[in-house]
Amino acid sequence: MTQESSENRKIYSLLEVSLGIRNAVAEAFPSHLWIKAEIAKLNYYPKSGHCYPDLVEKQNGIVEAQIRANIWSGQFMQINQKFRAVTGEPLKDGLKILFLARIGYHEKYGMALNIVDIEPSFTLGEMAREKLATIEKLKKEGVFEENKKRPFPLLPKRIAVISVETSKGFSDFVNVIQTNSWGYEFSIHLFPALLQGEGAIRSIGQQLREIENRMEEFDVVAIIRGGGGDVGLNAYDNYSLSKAVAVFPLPVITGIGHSTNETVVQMVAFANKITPTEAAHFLIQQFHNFSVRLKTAVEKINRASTKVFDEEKQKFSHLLRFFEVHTKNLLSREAVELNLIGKNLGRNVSYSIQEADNRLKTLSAGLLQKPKQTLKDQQVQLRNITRMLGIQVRQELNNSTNKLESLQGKLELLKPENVLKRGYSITYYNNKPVTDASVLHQGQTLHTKLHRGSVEVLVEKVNKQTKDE
Amino acid sequence: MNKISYKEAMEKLEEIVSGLESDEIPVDELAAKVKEASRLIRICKSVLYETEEEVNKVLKEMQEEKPLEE
Amino acid sequence: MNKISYKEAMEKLEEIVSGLESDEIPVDELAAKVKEASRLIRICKSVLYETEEEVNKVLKEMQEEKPLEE
Amino acid sequence: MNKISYKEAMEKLEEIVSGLESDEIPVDELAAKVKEASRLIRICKSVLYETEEEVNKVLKEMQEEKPLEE
Amino acid sequence: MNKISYKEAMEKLEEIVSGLESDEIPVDELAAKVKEASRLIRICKSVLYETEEEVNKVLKEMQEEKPLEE
Amino acid sequence: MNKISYKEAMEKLEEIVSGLESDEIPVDELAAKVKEASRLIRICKSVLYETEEEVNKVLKEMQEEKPLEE
Amino acid sequence: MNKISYKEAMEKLEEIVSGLESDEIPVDELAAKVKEASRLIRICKSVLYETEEEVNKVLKEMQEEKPLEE
Repeated sequence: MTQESSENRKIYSLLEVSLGIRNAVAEAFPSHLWIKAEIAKLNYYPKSGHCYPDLVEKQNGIVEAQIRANIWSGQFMQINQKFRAVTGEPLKDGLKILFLARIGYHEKYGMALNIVDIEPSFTLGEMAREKLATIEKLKKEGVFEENKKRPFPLLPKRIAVISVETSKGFSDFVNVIQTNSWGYEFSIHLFPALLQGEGAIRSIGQQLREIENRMEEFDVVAIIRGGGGDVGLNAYDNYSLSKAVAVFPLPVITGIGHSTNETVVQMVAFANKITPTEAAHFLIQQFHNFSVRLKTAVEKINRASTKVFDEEKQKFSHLLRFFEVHTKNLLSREAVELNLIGKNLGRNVSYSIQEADNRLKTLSAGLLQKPKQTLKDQQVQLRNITRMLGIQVRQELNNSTNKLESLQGKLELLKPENVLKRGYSITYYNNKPVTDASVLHQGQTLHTKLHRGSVEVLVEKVNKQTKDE
Repeated sequence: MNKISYKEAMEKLEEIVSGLESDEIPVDELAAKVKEASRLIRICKSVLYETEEEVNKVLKEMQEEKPLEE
Repeated sequence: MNKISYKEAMEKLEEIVSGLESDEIPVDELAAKVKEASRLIRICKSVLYETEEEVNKVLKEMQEEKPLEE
Repeated sequence: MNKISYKEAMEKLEEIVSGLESDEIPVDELAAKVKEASRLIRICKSVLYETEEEVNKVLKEMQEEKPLEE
Repeated sequence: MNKISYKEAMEKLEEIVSGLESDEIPVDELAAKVKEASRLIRICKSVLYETEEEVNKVLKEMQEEKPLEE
Repeated sequence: MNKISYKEAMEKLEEIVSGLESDEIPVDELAAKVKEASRLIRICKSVLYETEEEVNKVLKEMQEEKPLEE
Repeated sequence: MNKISYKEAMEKLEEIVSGLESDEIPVDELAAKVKEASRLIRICKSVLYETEEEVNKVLKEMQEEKPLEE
């Protein structure tokens, strides 16, 4: 419809066409319609209070339809308030909404949807659906817990903060950290970023990549958002941002606001600390923990070394006591033994002397008795000999006397006188006794001696006889 | 490098402490061990209380004195 | 005199103690043994005392530095 | 006089006592033996006494030494 | 007179006494033997007495000596 | 007269008595023998008497000596 | 008269008596022999008597001597 083709054709004025379109549209869409679309850009003008959202419909991220809309200031306040009350988000870029609108065409301003009402529960459902999808996808990819599994540094000393320098949240965070009364020294490096709305996803993502490039310089990342109230948080349910946080090589701490409904970023972050102050305290707490370990170590060293000293000293006093007791025991035992030996010695010597004395006494006693006995025996023997001598001598004398008397007796008998007395006589011839008749002759005178007196005898006859007669 | 240093320092410190607690450290070595512990504690404290540059200085000094790795 | 270590000194002491306990030490050697024990105890005490001094110094230094707080 | 050790003196003493007990010592030598025993006992006592003195001295010294602070 | 030992004296004495007991000593020698025995007894007694005196003295001295504490 | 010992005297005496017992001594010598015996007896008695005197004296002396204390 | 001993006298006497008993002596000598025998008897008797006297005297003397104490 350019100017050059105006000769052969019916030429409409722009207004005519525009009015025609307006009528056609009014005819085609006589009443309000419930439409769902995504707010590409809210285009809220606070001064006028009017809002001119750009609405789109995307498929696989590609814009398939787009239209302008307007919410007049009279309605916007009410709608926005209601929306916010239900979804926890203000109307903002990127939201999917279900709205009641009149399709209108304005000659001057073109096609526009005049939004008169928005159904917040739809957006809520959409947001929830999107959030769920993000969670499921992250889980499916196995990265949901990844950041939580990052080793947390003993001391999160070097903090990369993603925040807005001028925000209350950031200043709260820095304030808590820097004015900690324990003197912990942190080093904070701010990586400024948008923290709300659609822009936050890209902005935060960018800064995360920047931090990752300088990873060695930092211990931990803190995403700090503050002052913005509860609104504008659904960017944190965004898949790409959530994933970026989830797979981030350093632990990420979030302090992005009070939300009854945790965002995915908060879920996957290493630690979700709601407020910047809490995040700061969390970090300080790590210092405390470290400090406690140190303090415990010092105390333990103190205690253990004191214990060692006490025990060793105790050992010394035990040793001292041991030596005291033991040597005393040993010495007194020896002393007892010595005294015992002394006593035994005395007793044994006395015994030996006593024994010797007894032996001597026995010998003395023997000496006292035996010689006397010997002498007595000798006396007895001597007396016996004397007696024997007397007896023997007398015996001898008696024997001799007896023998003599016996001889004398015999002699008496043989005396001639005694023979004659018994009648025998002796006849002599020539003074010789006659014993043989044969020597005699008759007539001889013989002299015969009798016991008393004698006679003269004449031989008358001789009888010769043999001797044997 | 810093991270490793103070972490190692803490581990060594706690090793020494548990050695002390289990009476494994002879009296002869006690002073040396406690000194070593003190050195390690200083490293750890420096991380707590000093600025990054100061910490690096302390660690550098310490490592020049005696390396942590034994 | 401090050439001997605390541990060695203690071992020698314990040797003497067990000798005394088992009555293996003749009276003649008792005084010498007790003297030796005294010497060893003195050595040990001196080592312990020095160690304690040193340890206390280190611990004090440690506490005089910015103390750890909770 | 102290050339002889306590042990030797004790052995000699026991020899004398057992000699006495088994009546092996002739009366002629008795006094000499008892004198000898007395001398040995005196030696032993003196050794014991000296040992005790010395041990006590050592122990006292040990106790008087500046005790380690406890 | 004390040239002869107690032992010799005792032996001689025992010889005499056993001679006496077995009536081997003729009466002629009896008085001499008894005298000899008496002399020997006196010698022995004197030795014993002196020994006892001496022993008692030694023992008394021993007991008077400061006893070791027990 | 005392040239002859008790023993000889006794032997002679016994000879005489046994001579008497076996009638070997003629009456002529009897008186002389008896006289001789009497003399011998007297000698013996005298020896015994003197011996007894002496022995008694010795024994008395022995008993009068101070006995050993018991 | 005492020139002849008791023994000789006895022998002669016994000779005479036995001669008489064996009738070898003629009667005319008989008287002489008897006379001789009587003389011999008288001699013997006298010897016996004297001997007895003497022996008695000796024995009596012996008994009169102070007996040994018993």
